[in-house]
Amino acid sequence: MKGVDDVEEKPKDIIRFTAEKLSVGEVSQLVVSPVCGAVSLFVGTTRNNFEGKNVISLEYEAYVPMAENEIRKICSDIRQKWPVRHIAVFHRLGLVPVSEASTVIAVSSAHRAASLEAVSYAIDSLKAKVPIWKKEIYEESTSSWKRNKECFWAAGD
Amino acid sequence: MKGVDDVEEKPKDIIRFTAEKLSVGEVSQLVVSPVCGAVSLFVGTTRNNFEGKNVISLEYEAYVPMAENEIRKICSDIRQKWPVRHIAVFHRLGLVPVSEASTVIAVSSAHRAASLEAVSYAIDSLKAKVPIWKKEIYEESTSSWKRNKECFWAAGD
Amino acid sequence: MVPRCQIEVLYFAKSAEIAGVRSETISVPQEIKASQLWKELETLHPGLADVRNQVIFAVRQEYVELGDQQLLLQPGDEVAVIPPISGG
Amino acid sequence: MVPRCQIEVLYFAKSAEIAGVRSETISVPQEIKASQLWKELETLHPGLADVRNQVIFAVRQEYVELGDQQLLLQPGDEVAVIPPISGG
Repeated sequence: MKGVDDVEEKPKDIIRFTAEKLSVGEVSQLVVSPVCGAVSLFVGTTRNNFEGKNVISLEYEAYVPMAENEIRKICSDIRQKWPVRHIAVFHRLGLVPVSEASTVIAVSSAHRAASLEAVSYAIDSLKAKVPIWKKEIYEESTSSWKRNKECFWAAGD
Repeated sequence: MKGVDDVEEKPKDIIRFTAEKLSVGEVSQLVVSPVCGAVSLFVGTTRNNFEGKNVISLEYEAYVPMAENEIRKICSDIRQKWPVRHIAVFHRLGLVPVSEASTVIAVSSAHRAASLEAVSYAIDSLKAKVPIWKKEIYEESTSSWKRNKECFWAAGD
Repeated sequence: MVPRCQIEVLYFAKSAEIAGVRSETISVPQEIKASQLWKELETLHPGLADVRNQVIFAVRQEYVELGDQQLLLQPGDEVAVIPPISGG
Repeated sequence: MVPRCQIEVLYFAKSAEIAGVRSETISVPQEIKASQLWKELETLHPGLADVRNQVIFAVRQEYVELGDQQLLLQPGDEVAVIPPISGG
């Protein structure tokens, strides 16, 4: 952790879909950089309720290769807009129990405004454009495929 | 992690000053709630440079009881402005090596906009109002007390 | 007659439940409007009519609405049926 | 004559380096302007004059600028000298 003589690392976009439990600490650590003073993160977690129904768990699926491409585009948009260093976007697939993370987004930057705004933009864009689907599983043993209000082709329905 | 029959936890403000290394994962975990879908975090880390000088480490001190009070006021302001659940503000004291966290702020909320905006407000306010001081220690064995540009009484100097 | 080719159709989420398959290979004209391609899928899986107004295609991983746009398909191209997304 | 009382003065960061102490107990008038209290501290630690324009007080943990504001001090009150902050 000397920093002083470090070869300056190239900006990295780290995109991962996994059935494993997500670790906020690990994703944060992936974007830390000695030339940065700020890491901003967003963690999406499973809620236990939707419109009064008790949610037992969520199940996620994705069109993985396209989802990775769409996230790569979002990373590229972010780099056009803000001077950020590293970007990590993790999304869990399969069953996600209540209170566990479905997504972790982390961005590092020299100064805080860039990473704070970039993280906000990243989760907004992910919800609007990345082909991932969530099915809520309710206590009453029913289930429902959800849609983000940000989904760009079905928002008005 | 059932969520369904959980007694709904009261909103918590968790404020801590410590000489220990901060864990982003642990602070995140402290604010997770089964009724929330979002956790937003900001991590302040030690940069290895300032105006061309190589920074070896930082040393932090605080007027701890007042700093805790000021953070409590910020938490209260946040709750006036946004519907958030739990708020955690951790700040490390003493020596902080390059790339390690000096502060971790985490906020949970049912929907993401509230916690994203609250975290941004929290770090802005912390930098403007909370009596904490950072001394940068440079490679050349000099050092300098820093001031935040947000510091409300000395911004113009 | 427009020459035909074989493409791979992928179904996700609700569309996969309705179609009863997650992927299938079908033969379609190489030049075809997106809306016409959708009609071919409805012929194979009539239940898809229910979600017509909610879905979009991804052709070679790029979004294409189910409208008048002319698709130029190559053998082996991947076309996905994309119900409203809900990641995050 | 205004009655006097003993208060606890705390110094932080650069002001602690200049004063050479982190806290001290001093005797001051119970009613005193903030600017006058600062002069008392400068008498004790002349080097503090260098940072006069950069500091603020915290009286019983509330910020008070070094101006005309009248302070009403009680024995044992805590007054801190607060250089520009730099947390975060």
